[in-house]
Amino acid sequence: MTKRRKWTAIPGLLALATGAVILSAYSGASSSQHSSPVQPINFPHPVHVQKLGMNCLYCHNAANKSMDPGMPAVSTCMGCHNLIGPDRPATDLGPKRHSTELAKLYKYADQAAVGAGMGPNAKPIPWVRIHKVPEYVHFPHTRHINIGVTCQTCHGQVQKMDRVYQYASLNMGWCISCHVNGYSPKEGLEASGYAPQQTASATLASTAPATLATAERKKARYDCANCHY
Amino acid sequence: MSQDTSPTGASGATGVKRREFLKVLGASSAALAVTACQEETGKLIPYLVSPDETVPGVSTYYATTCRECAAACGIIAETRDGRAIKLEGNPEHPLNRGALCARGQSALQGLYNPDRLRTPLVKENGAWKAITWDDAIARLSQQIGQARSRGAAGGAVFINQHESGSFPRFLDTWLAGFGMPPHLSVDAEAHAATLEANRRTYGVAWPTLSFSDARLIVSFGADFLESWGASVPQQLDFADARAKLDGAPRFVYIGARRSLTGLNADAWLACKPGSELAIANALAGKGSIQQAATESGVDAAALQQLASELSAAKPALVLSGVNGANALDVALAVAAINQASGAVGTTIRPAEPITAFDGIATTGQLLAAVERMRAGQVGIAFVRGANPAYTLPKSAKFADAFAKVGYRVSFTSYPDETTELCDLVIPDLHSLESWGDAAPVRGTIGLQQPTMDPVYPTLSKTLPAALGTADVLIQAAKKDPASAARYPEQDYRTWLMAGFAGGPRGFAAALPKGIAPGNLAPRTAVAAPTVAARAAAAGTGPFTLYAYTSPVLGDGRGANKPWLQELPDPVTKVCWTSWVEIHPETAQRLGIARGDILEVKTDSGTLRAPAFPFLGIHKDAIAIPTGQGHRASAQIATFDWKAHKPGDLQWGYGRYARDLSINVLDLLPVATDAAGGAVLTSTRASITNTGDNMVLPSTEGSARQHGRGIAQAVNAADLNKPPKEEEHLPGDASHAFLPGLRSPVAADAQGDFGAPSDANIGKNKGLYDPNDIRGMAKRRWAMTIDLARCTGCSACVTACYAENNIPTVGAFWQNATIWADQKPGLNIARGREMNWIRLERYFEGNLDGKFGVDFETRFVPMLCQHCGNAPCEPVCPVYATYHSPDGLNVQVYNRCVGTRYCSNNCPYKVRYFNWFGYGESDRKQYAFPEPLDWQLNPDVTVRGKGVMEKCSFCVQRIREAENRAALEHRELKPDEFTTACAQACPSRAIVWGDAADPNWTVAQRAQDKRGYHVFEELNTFTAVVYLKKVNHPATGAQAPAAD
Amino acid sequence: MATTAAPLPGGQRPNIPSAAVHFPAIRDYEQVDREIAGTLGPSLGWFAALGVAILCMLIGALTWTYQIHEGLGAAGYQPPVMWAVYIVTFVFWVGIGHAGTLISAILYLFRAGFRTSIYRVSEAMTVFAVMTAGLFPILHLGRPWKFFYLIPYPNWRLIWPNPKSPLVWDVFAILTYLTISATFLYVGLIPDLAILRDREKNPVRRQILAQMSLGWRNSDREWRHFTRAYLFLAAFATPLVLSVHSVVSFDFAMALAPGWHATVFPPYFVAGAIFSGIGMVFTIVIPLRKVFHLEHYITLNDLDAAAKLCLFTSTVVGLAYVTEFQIAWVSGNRFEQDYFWNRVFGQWAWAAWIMLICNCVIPLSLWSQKLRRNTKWLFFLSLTTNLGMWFERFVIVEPSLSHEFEPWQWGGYRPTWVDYCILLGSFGWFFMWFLLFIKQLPVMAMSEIKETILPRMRHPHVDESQELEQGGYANQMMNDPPLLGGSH
Amino acid sequence: MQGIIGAFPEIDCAVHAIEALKKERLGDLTVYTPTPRHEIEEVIDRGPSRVRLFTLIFGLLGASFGYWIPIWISDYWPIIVGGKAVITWVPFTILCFEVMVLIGGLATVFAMFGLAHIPRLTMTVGYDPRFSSGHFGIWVVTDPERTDDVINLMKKYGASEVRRER
Repeated sequence: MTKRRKWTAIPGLLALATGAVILSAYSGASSSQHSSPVQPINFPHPVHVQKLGMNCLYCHNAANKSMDPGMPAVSTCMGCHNLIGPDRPATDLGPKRHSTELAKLYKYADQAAVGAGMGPNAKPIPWVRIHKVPEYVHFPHTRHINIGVTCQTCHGQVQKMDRVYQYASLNMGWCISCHVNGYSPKEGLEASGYAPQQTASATLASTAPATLATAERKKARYDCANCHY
Repeated sequence: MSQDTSPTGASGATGVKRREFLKVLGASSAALAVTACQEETGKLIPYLVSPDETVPGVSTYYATTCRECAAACGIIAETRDGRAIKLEGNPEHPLNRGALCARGQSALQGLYNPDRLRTPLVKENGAWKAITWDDAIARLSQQIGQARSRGAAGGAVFINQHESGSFPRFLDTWLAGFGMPPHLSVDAEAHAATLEANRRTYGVAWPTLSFSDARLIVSFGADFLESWGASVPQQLDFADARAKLDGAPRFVYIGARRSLTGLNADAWLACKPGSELAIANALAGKGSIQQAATESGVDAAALQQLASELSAAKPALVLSGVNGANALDVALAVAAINQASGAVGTTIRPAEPITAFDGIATTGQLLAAVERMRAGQVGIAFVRGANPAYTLPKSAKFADAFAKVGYRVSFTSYPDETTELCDLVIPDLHSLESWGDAAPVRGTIGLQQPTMDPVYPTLSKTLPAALGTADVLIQAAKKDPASAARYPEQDYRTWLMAGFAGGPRGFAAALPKGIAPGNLAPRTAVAAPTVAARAAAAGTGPFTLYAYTSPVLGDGRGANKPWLQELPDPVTKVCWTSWVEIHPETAQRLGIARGDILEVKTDSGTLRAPAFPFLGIHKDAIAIPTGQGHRASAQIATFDWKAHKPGDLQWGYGRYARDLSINVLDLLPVATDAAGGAVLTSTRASITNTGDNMVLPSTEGSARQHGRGIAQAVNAADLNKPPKEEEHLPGDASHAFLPGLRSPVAADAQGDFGAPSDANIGKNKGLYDPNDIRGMAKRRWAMTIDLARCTGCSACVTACYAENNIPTVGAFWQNATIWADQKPGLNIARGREMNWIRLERYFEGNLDGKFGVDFETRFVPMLCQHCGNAPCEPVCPVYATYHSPDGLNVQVYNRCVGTRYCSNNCPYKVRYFNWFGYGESDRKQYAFPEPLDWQLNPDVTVRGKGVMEKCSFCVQRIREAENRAALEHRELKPDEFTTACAQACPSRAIVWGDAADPNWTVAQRAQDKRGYHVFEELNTFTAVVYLKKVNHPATGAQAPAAD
Repeated sequence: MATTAAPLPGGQRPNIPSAAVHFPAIRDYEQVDREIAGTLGPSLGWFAALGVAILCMLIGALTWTYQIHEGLGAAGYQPPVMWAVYIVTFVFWVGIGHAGTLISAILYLFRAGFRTSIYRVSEAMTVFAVMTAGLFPILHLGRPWKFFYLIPYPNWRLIWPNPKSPLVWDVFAILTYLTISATFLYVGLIPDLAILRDREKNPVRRQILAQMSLGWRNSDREWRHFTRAYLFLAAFATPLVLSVHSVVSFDFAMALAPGWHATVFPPYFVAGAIFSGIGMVFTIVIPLRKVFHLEHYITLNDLDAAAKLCLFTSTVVGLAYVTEFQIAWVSGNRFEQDYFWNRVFGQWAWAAWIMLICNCVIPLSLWSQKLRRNTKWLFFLSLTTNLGMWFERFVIVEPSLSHEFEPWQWGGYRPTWVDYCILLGSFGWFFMWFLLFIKQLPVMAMSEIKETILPRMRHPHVDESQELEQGGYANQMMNDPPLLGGSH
Repeated sequence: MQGIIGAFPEIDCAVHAIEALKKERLGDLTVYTPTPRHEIEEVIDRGPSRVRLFTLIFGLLGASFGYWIPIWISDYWPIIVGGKAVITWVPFTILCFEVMVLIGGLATVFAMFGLAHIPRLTMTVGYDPRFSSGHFGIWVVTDPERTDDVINLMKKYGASEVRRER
């Protein structure tokens, strides 16, 4: 009475399962990275920053003096767009053109015509938030900007983005690695995507390009209560 | 911000409501610690037109005036993104010099009260109907017109909550314009007898009282630390006086009940209620000590002693705050004593009077008006702020009389008892939303400006968004062609500025400081009909009912503010209910235990309330505080958080106040003393034990120290004696706080990090290295609390609630859902209160509970001690609590999993757990129903359920200051900032700062020879140094042993 | 020896009060297989019992869901009492577990014969008890969904648990304990599974059993390594069982609270654990031997011996109580003294006296052999023991927390229905597993029992030397009185 | 592979048969016993098991790993709790012990599996269910021409059944 029978190897499967669990836990990072929602108005950063050379702080004007970078008020937009309307006449800038995005802006501003000024029923623009740390994290923009961290280090080269997306993972490990290892002005400068002579325009001008290139890593506090309170 | 610079996005007419974009802008950090790291990212809604003086995420501060009581202290309102989030005293203000009491702090919860009336209302055949502002003003002017045409204007009555400043004058002229008599400026908390006596003796309503110049303070039931006069400045001065330690004045309190003020006294003469006059006369030499002793039941020797002390101590300060039928006589007798002892000019300064109490109408005058109503002589009546239907005894039958009035208009913005009786309700703006001024002291004008846009703007095309009563009156006047001419100004603000000494420009210039020199034009002299005293039969019963004004809820105004409901009464430590104080000896005799429901019966009524055995009450008296027992006259279902819709009318003074316990005034007859003040303490009552019992919602565990030396005291005489050797405990090695973690006792335990010795120089100790470039370990944040100054007023507690988004947990619906009791204060009764800083009140002496006067009370503010060797830290499995390099014991909410091991291991028991989702808006236990959540501090995380929390030494303020310093490329300046509790403390007992830097005040205070750590023997090396209380026993006598 | 191999007249099952012959009524190997395998297979009563257990378990599960939704406030916590029924029950179940390992491992090393019949049951009890206990630390968390914060695994936050915290020691200790005891149980099961496999007719069941038994063939090679491995596992489990409850006791001993901060705790807890465990063994085994008709396997001798162990540990626990008081007395530490007074004569007297009577007074009855051999009494005693030990933990946890350093924060405690339901649920959970076990797997280690009885021989009368050789092991097992057991 | 399998109801017979088979060098034996018996172990004596080796080695590895975890964790993010030094060996010893038991114990079991060749992937020839219950079995792998000797020998020593298998 001979028996020939196959047996399954259960332990191997168990090992695989455990490994999978650990991996999934490890990769549990902020998965909103690279998300790039559609905005009420498709604001072209490249045009404003690269073509017109505007400084980030022109619109996000609180970034260097507050926790909160601040979003531009509609009135800020209308400061220029009061005169730059949806319909561009043919000029040396190019042929005649109608901009639907600007038309939307005018709707929000409740502005009838170029130069007319904002109307009574103007509404704020409900931008969709992209970069967001959890509420129990207090991230002071001012500290980072004033130490010379380029905006692009965390937000990516927004000046090149046709539609802004979440550049960094924004998870704790990502913050910490920079705080512990230190921020290298040089890398920050490279990340900004600007050659030193340009930095004054689009990244913060608080520190001169030359020193940026040479300065050594700036280590930061990694004490929990710096951000969590 | 003033209206012209306000974000237009605010006007709810346009698409995005103010509160929505505020949520994203400001209150973003007011979300939960529990929210997962995977955030759903919300909308980012910017301003439409950015207000020029505000930066998003940065606070703006406005100086204005507190209107919570008549004193009108100066306050600084911190606003963030267009919302007031914190009130602090105005350091420039002569009255409160930067301090602010609990009630002042809570003004915010009046501003954001969820039950505030949001639109004008009109009562049409019994039912309330919301109407537009234009409609409301139309109706108002129409009613005025009718009243005038009916010739009823002359009989009109305008009852206004007393406030000093220009408004009374404005109101009188307005009334006069329609041929109406001047208004009644009532204040149920004012002490008429004292005011009258002051006027007669010193010629001013309230002279400045200088405690620090006195050698002896004697108080006849004058509770100057709580409800008598301007409590904050009095407390400041009193604390300064006591801080003179052995040079400090001895303080003797005479009265049937030992109030908070009494508990701060060195000696208590427990006289029979009503017998104060005899003692006063005896001290004045008008009667014999012996007779006084027999009449008052006070030991003759003690009286003799007091008399001799009084004659010896020059100058003394004798005060009277008696509320009995003979109040005026006592006040006059006391005034006589002061005059005799030459106190006038030294400790009592009529030359620099407090003008805030000028022109208060007495209860007598109010009652006279009520009688006129009852007689049907009143065609139209207006009420603003005042709530006579509640603050007058039920026996006055105000409701019946008021019903006889032709038309009743209320300008009150809360659904209180009186407003419910009116026909037309036009909500007033809160003082933090409106313009005004005040006359706190002679020579100074307090200015009041809107700190934010109105929470409930008038959604009107034709009217301004913010419309206060004064503005409404102007609008109404404009509607009437006859009177329109008198009001060229568009609104009260312009009227105010025009009337201002320096004109609009001067006004604008003075606004930032909130005060201006000068005096306001006085209110046109009111021919106040002097009303004769209305005596009432004392009735029968073995006890004297001693009704007193609650230090927390006042005359009941505070009852709709959860912070105040949750704030334990400084004396009994009971909250969310009323109680009957009875002496333990009496209680034992009658077989009454703590919490037994007593039935209190007087000739005027019967009430049921829990008993609270209290050493500090005369054995022939029972005491009940005012403030609770708000009722709706209409039948309203109990508050249901699910069914409730924003804007639902919550009559009975709102969800937090309605149907809580009893209103003691219902037990009192209608009686006024010779000065027209209400008589509160001359009614006899009998009590019976109903047999029911309730667990008192009290934060008190044991009222005794069991010799554990938590609150230590020293007799003034022993101050300079060297400490006995055996008292020298290990933790007491020194109060020297060295940078970072280092400390005399902790060093050894802390290894390399604790004491960087030469051996381990060069080792990388990271942030904990005092020489680390990031410089965190340079500092050791610490605190000193001077028990000689602390009066136990509990202002620090409310300040902490306001600053740190601490939820209140006592409302009856804040308990579990299934098979759980729904009683107010139940969570408190189960010890679940969340007060990060609590006021412990320990009794010394009278252990047997027999009636006796020589027991001592010690108040200890207890908060997280931020130990150098914190027992809570090593036991946390996830590093949710740890020691930061700058010496903080940090709690990381989002890391906490809620094992609660830290709390078990905390000897001071200062860690508090979120048993329910108090911070989660979708839960019934939510503590911040909109718009209360507008007050939340954006810099502090709102904790979710299942998370441990505790005092953080206001770490958000430390970070803010550090950020500011970094922005300005400088180091922190000594005493640059402080914690909320230290800032608010009206007796300046709390000092906080960097103890490692000798330039900070706290570093010097920590070296005081009175200093000690609580539970030094546990070797925790706390960062909080307590300075021993100083007792002033009568010469010869010895105070209870100081342990 | 021949005598023992011959059947007793009448074939009745005598329980002679002597340990000289361990299983007098068992004739040969086949009988063992027959009788023990015969206990398998569900019965109506079993289904009923299982149903009740599952019902209780579900009640507990639903209550837990409610508690998670509502917050811990639903339970009866009253600060400063921050730990309550859940931690009490946690320690209770961990304690239960210990007796199992003691019997299966320690007594194995001591060669205590009476363990053979009851070790499988108690080892299974251990595994299920630890499974139950393991729930409570999670269950009492404020945010149970974050329990994984306590596990050191590489994560994107780059943060780790605090290895200085006793709770993290718990995590390690409990997980290790669960793994090792489960392994121990399974390894011991392998030969029995092989037996079942070979007896099984149903091909499907046979297939399953075959896989579970890993192709065990009773070959000499297998036995050789098996016996060694088994020995070493026992050797590991022995210090483990001592360490685990010491670690659990550290949860208290490492804390500052008066009444907790005591060096006596580890031995005190271990003794208590074994005491309570033996109690639970009685609670389980006494009905079991009756229902399964295994009186001739689990003999009165075995119960007698276990009862002595019970008596011994109860006296150790009693000593610990006395020590605590004496320390508080001589320490002159006012916090300790206040606390202990309040514990026994103050607000917690009722609980303290339940504990003292159940744990120190009632077990004294075991000095009498009559009672040691009276199964009814033993069963009753086991119930009081369980009650008493639950209350011991209660008395350790609540009074300390409610009466700590800060008089202002003294308080009390009253559980709510939530606490009770979850307590009930834990019993449901435990017995659910246990009932499933006893009907699927042999409640006794057949192969080990075979070790203790003589195999068939063709020539029983052989010369002395061979007899010693042959019967050597069996002889030893039979003549050695079991540890603490076997009255002669 | 082919051989002879014999079933012995009595242990003494089995013992004698084994002795004889070994003496005759009739090929290598596998003996099946329902329960470990010293008699059998002695006659076939194969020397002590090598499981102990694995136990020792992995026990030590576990111990060192158990120390390494907390030390690495504490050093990776130096946070001070309760004023204690960052790396404190006393509490870490507890983790060390637990991990040692865990790894050592598991290693022992797996070593046993490995050495005893279980789990067996195939059920080879030469086994009989009876061996798990009451009978003692001997399986001799031998070359065809010697099978008869084996059979006779087993019969002689009282095997209840002898069978060829391939």
